[in-house]
Amino acid sequence: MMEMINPTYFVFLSLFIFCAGIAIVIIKRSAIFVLIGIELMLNAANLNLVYFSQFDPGMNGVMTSIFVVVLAAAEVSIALAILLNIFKHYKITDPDELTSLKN
Amino acid sequence: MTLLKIIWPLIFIIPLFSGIIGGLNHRQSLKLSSFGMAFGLFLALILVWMLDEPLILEWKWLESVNFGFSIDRLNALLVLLVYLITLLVQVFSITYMEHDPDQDRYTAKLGFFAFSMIGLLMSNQLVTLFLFWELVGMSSYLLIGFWYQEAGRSRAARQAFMINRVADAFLLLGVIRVFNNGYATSFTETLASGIQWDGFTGICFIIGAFGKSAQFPFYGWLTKAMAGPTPVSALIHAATMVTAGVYLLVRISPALMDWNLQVIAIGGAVTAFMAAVAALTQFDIKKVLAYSTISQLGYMILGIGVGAYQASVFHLWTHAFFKAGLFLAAGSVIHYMHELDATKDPQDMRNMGGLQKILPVTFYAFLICGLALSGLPFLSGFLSKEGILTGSWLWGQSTGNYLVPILAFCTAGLTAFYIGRQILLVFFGEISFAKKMVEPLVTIRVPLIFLAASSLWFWNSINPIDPLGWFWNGYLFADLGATSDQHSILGVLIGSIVLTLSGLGVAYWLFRPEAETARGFKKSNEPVQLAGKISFHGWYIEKFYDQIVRLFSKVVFGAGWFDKKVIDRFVDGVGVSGVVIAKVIGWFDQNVVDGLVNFMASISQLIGRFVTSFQSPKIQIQIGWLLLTLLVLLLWFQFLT
Amino acid sequence: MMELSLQQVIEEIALLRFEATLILGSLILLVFGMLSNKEVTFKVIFSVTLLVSLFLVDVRDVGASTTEAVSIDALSGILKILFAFISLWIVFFHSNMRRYEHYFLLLSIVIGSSLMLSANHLLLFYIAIELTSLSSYLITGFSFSRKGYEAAIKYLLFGGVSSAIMIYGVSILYGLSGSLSISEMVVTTQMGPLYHVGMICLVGGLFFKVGLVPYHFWVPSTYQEAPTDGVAILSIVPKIAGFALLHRVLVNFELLSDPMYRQIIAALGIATVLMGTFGALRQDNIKRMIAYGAIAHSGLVLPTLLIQGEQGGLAFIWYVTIYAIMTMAIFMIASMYEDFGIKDVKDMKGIGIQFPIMGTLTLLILIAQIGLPPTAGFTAKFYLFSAIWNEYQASGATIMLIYLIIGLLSVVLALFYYLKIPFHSFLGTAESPYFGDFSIISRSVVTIFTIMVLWIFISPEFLNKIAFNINFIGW
Amino acid sequence: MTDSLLTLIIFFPLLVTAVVLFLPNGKDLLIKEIALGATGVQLVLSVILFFSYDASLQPENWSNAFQFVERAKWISLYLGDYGWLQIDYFVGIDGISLLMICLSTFLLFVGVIASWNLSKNVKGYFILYLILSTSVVGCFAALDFFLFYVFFEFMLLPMFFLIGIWGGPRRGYASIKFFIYTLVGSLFILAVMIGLYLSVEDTSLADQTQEVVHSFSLVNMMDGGYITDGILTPGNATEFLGMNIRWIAFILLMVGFAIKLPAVPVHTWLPDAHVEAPTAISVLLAGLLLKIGGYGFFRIAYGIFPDAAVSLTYPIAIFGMISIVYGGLTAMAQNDLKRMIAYSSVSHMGFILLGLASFNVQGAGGALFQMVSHGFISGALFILAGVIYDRTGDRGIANFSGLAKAMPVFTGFVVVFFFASLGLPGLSGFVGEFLVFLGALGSDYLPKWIGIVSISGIVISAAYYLWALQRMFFGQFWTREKVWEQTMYDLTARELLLLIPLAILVVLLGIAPNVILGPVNNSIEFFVNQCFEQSQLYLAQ
Repeated sequence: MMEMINPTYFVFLSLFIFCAGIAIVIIKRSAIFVLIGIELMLNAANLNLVYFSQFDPGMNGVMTSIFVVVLAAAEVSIALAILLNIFKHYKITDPDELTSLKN
Repeated sequence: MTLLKIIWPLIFIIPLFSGIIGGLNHRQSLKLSSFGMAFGLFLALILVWMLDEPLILEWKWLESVNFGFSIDRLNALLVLLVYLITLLVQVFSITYMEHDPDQDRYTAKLGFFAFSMIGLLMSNQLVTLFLFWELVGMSSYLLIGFWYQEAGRSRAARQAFMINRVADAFLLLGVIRVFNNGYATSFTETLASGIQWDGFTGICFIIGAFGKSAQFPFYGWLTKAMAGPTPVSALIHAATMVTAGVYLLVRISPALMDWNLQVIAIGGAVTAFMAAVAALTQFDIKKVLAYSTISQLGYMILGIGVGAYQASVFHLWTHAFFKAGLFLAAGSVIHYMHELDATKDPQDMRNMGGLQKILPVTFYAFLICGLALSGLPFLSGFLSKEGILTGSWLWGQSTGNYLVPILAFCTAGLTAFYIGRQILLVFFGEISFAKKMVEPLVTIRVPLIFLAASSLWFWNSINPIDPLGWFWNGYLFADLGATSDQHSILGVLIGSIVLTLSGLGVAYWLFRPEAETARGFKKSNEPVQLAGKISFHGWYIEKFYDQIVRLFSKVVFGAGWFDKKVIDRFVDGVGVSGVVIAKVIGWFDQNVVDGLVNFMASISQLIGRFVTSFQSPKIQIQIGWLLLTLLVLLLWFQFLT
Repeated sequence: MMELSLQQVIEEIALLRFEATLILGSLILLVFGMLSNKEVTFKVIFSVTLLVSLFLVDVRDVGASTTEAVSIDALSGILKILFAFISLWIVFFHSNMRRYEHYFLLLSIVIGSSLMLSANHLLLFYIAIELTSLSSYLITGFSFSRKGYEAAIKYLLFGGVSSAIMIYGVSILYGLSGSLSISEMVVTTQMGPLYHVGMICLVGGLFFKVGLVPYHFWVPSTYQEAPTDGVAILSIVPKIAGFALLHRVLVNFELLSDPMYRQIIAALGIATVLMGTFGALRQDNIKRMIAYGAIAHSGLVLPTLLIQGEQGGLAFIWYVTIYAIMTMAIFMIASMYEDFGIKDVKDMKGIGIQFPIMGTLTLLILIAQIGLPPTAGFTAKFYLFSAIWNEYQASGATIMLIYLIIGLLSVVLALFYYLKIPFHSFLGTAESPYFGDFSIISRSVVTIFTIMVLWIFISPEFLNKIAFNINFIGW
Repeated sequence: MTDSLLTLIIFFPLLVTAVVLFLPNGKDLLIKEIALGATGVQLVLSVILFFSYDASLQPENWSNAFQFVERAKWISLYLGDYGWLQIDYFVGIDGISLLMICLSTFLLFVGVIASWNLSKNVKGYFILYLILSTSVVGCFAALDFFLFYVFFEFMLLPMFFLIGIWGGPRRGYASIKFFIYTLVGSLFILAVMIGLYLSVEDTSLADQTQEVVHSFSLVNMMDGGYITDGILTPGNATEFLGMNIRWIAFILLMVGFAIKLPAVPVHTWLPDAHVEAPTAISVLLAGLLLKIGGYGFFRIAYGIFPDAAVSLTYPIAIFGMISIVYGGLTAMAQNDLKRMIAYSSVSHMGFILLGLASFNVQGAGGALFQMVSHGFISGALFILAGVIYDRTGDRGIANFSGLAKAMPVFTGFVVVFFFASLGLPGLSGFVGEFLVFLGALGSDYLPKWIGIVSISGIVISAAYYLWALQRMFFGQFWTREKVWEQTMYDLTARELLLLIPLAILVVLLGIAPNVILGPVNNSIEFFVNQCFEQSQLYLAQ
């Protein structure tokens, strides 16, 4: 039985994934990658939730992470639908070029 | 008594009423108003005749301020004088203004002036006096600027009013100080209560009086007032309005401190001398008479200063007649010169001469009144001047300040000289034109004859030499008890006669028709050497006003005091600086104060631009800003709490 | 973990009967959407569901579900009535062939917001917020224009990031406290730095919904491009729900008593007011200017959350109700002008002269937005400022005084940008006369709203009744 | 009849507006007659008010200083743990507001005649006009601070549109500037109002509920109905920026009303508003709206904060003096006749500040009289400026000369009103200035030199008026454009109908000022004494 992994590693792992997600969101030049970045941030939160739910008898964390996954899927589908339309009109997916709404 | 109570308000209202009637119908406006004034004169005579003790009429104008009139012997007599001179002037101007289109406006303004002058003489409360004081100033503004077509005349009217306004500001200050310091606010009370005013209030009243009676610092406006029609100058700027200052000082003299009286004496003397010098080299016939009026007023003010106020009032009385006479005579000369040839300046003495035979009545009237002015014995001028000279001499002896009597005596001599010069230049010498004009009998001759006659001695006192012999003296100052030492001192008597004769002699010697100076005079222009220039420009008093205003505008550059004289379109370079100062305040007000609001508007635009710069269209930059702020918040909480 | 019998669950549904009826209505709407494509039927169903749910709400019943997930109180009751009342007016918007999904999405926003009101468990908290956000992203896209899609994608990306951050915060707090129910969680600063991370991320999620400073970037472009009736709902219902939830979070986590958090939240509020006011100065597009105005309004509502006691609650209810009415009116007016093809302020030259009644109505609503006396806007701001002044007098915190001064300054600056509209419409001179006229229905609705705004100023008694209901909720 | 007289005067024009609203657009003449009738009735009512005003009332404190009082509960709001907020419709007048109401109804009546030959959408014009008349009269009669504030704001909208739509070429800029200036001022007043109502308690209303009732009634505030620990209660002097907070509240009020007055630093909106406003509107603007500022000093600033007023007399007098001198000087620099008259109004309004600062009966009486007389004189002056503008569309002083030749009757009236405005005794301008000087030089709060420098004001005003008179009216008849010479006909019957009553009033008030100051004297005396006693009471605390 492998001894228990040091609990802080999980928190650090989820923090790492969270920061990676943020980096991807900001740096990537394609909207799809921004969505991937958001997914990463959500999964980092899931990791945390699942890990901490072991101390909570009611298993709320796991239940929440299921809902997070479901809602993330919904969000991505909506995002892709909108991106399709943008591609039809603007022929670009780079968020930096989408600058027609100025002050 | 009840009759007087009815007559009194009537006397007050008639001039206004006759002015309005005259103003309404165009053709014989002057005739109608002179009938009204004649009736008023008659009532004034009755009033003077039947008045024994003063009548007072007072009512509440404001809470702490009353409005009041009173009539006693002194102002009853002066009211009579005003009525008389106004009537004569109106009769004279029937012909003088016959072909002037705006006769109705002229009559209305004259009526308004007479109304306000009589109101001034009758007022008892100080506020009432101030009210009519300003109304008189306004009517003189309207009359000086009667021929408003010529910009020069309307500008002269405005400047005259402004200088009066400055002096009236001090008078107003004096009136307010009287109210605030709890002194008596009416002449009758001041006389009865005998409260002494403090020095500064006295000075304010003196400056007010000096302004109105054209004394030293303020006499610049009287020469400007000559821009008005000559009958107007005769009435206002010789006999009635300018004496208001003298009347005021007589009324308040019991309340003044003795050093105030000294100020009055010295002020009067200095003015008399300066004006006499200024009258020596003038070309304009009316300017000479204007300066002589200033000089005679100086005499009256001097008389009050030295305590001989009875002589001053007497001099005021006689001066009104012979100065009005001189002005009307000058008026008929100008009228004649204008008829003769309209191109040349009708008032310039250089193109006059030898009018003796052409206008005989005018000549004799001018001669008699002129000699009365110069103080020749057996004429009214001598009597009243004698009284003042005696008073000044006695005052000089008692106070040891001999400057005042010396100036008085010199002025006497100079007066004789300049009036002699004028008579010789205008009426003697060869006749340079042939047209013979007969003065219309009634309207010109009668007033001249009356005024000339009244300048003779016997109308005023039996004994031609004794200054106190004045008929009215007893009437006026009986209750005050004429001071015994006023009787003439032999030395003063002889001195004044000698001075007058020598003045006339020198004038004759210089300006007799054969003398080369008389012939040279026709072509001479402005005097060159210093003394002549000082005299010609009237001691540069007008230039002095411009300097004060320009200096003041420099001193108050921030606020930008407005320089009226400089604004004149004719004064080029210098004029522009005044307009510049005015424009600068306009610009300052427009941009700096107004700019404050525009500045705030642009600041908010600037902040708006800065704030919305964060709102970049790119989504990733927006998210970047979001995360940055969250990071800042986290660091703030980690390390600073 | 107590066992929940099905029986108990059904009884607890009774607590959420308002949301239940709405969900039922939206389902019926979906079915009818398949069958017919006449817009009138969608509008009828939409309004019937709202009316039915409106009557089901009872302000006085207070309670919480056995598992503490859902808690109902007077405040949420009143706000639910407000949501239903406001959303009803959407049907009067002059719309060109709206599809049935449009109304379905609006209903889902209302459902999401009312769930947010009663969420007491962080899971329900997250679900409600996500539901509202997702339907808002879709609604923004429903203008089917190039710019509409762009606004939608930007809104989605921004919303996605902030909800991800929020759920991350939730997970951390879950780790620290061991439970997800807001009322039971015990979280204190002694729990180390992670506490602040979790708390800031959680509160940040709510800041996004309400549009306060760091999270306000999405507001201008979304309001500008989304369909106007969508924006009307978007700018009122989720915002008010967000404030109510923010208040519940701040109270339960004792952030209000921690002076540092009060300082930071007040500072962010002041920044929001300044951002909204100064931002609006430079706008030409009408809806974008109203968007900045809405940011400023949310900045002004924030201090009521910081003021404990009835005074704060009253000021909150006052300001929120009047804000809802004004914003609905101004968006209706904006949509009416849009029918004339007027997007920018400069295109409005001289329209006020040609249509004086419409011009006056617009002016009165704008006066309400600025906060000048004859309108209820003044009473709301007057009430708000006196609440802030009281708070300053009681607590002496200078941040509150700065808030008051900035509030007064925002009224002055609001003058500058809101007056642009009447300035151009009345004082400008139209090059060519505007042909066509405003539709009768929308004009009468706007008149009703204007009368409402004026009537509240003249006799604000009806808000007093709300005040009595309020005084037994802990604010 | 007399118990609801005030409400009738205030709201009668509003009733008529309702009627006018439903009239079709075409009937211009009918609308004008209705408006004339409305303002005429208002004028008649105010005359009845004037004569049935009992001048012998000697009040001891503010609560029984007012007559024709009407009070009705309007709004009562529950403030949570701070008790109740009570706003009620509370109107009443004392001497000061009586004069102001009579002045405003008269000028409103004159204003309708002055705008008789208006052609551009008349209906809108007269609706706004009648709303304006309601709010102005309401402002003077309001005794509830909230009601006063509502009327104060309510005035801005009609004025903004009247200048904005019917004004001259730069009307947009002028109306916006007017609106924002005055509104910023009203925000200061709003701030003080909030501070006041939170620290004031009206015991008379607190019967039904034992809780504290914060009321807005000015009478209660003036009589000092403060709660013990209110922020503005005289006793607890909380320091703020180094000054007692009551002083700051007083300064805020003064700044708010000074913008309206206008006093010098904040006066730049007046010339623009006047130059661009149509003739009738600038008559109202000068005649009435400036008086609201002055009335605000009397009733609110000096009434509620007498202690601050007593200790700040020196700066207020300085500002008054600066207004007089600076206003006069800038008037000289103007080339537009209307702009010059606007700046002269700034100078004349400076007298009000000076009169109030002297804190004695003459000063206050003078300030009040100056407000009334300036109303008539500036109204007439703007009508005269309007006469030239109607004929030629231009008001430049340098563009005309020798008008006396072409329009003698017109010049006659110009001379009368110019001399009245520069303070010639015998006309109403002098009385106000004389009393203010009497007060300023006799007051024991002010140094003498302020009075003396202000006296120079009468010389400055003489300077710019006479200079304008001489440039425009005397000299050879000449106009900048040849075409104008034909249109320079003399006064028409309508213009005469306007100017003759004003001239009679100006002369009448000049000769017998006690006609209006007499009945009002008790109020002024009470105002000054009460302010003095109250200030000693507060300062002692």
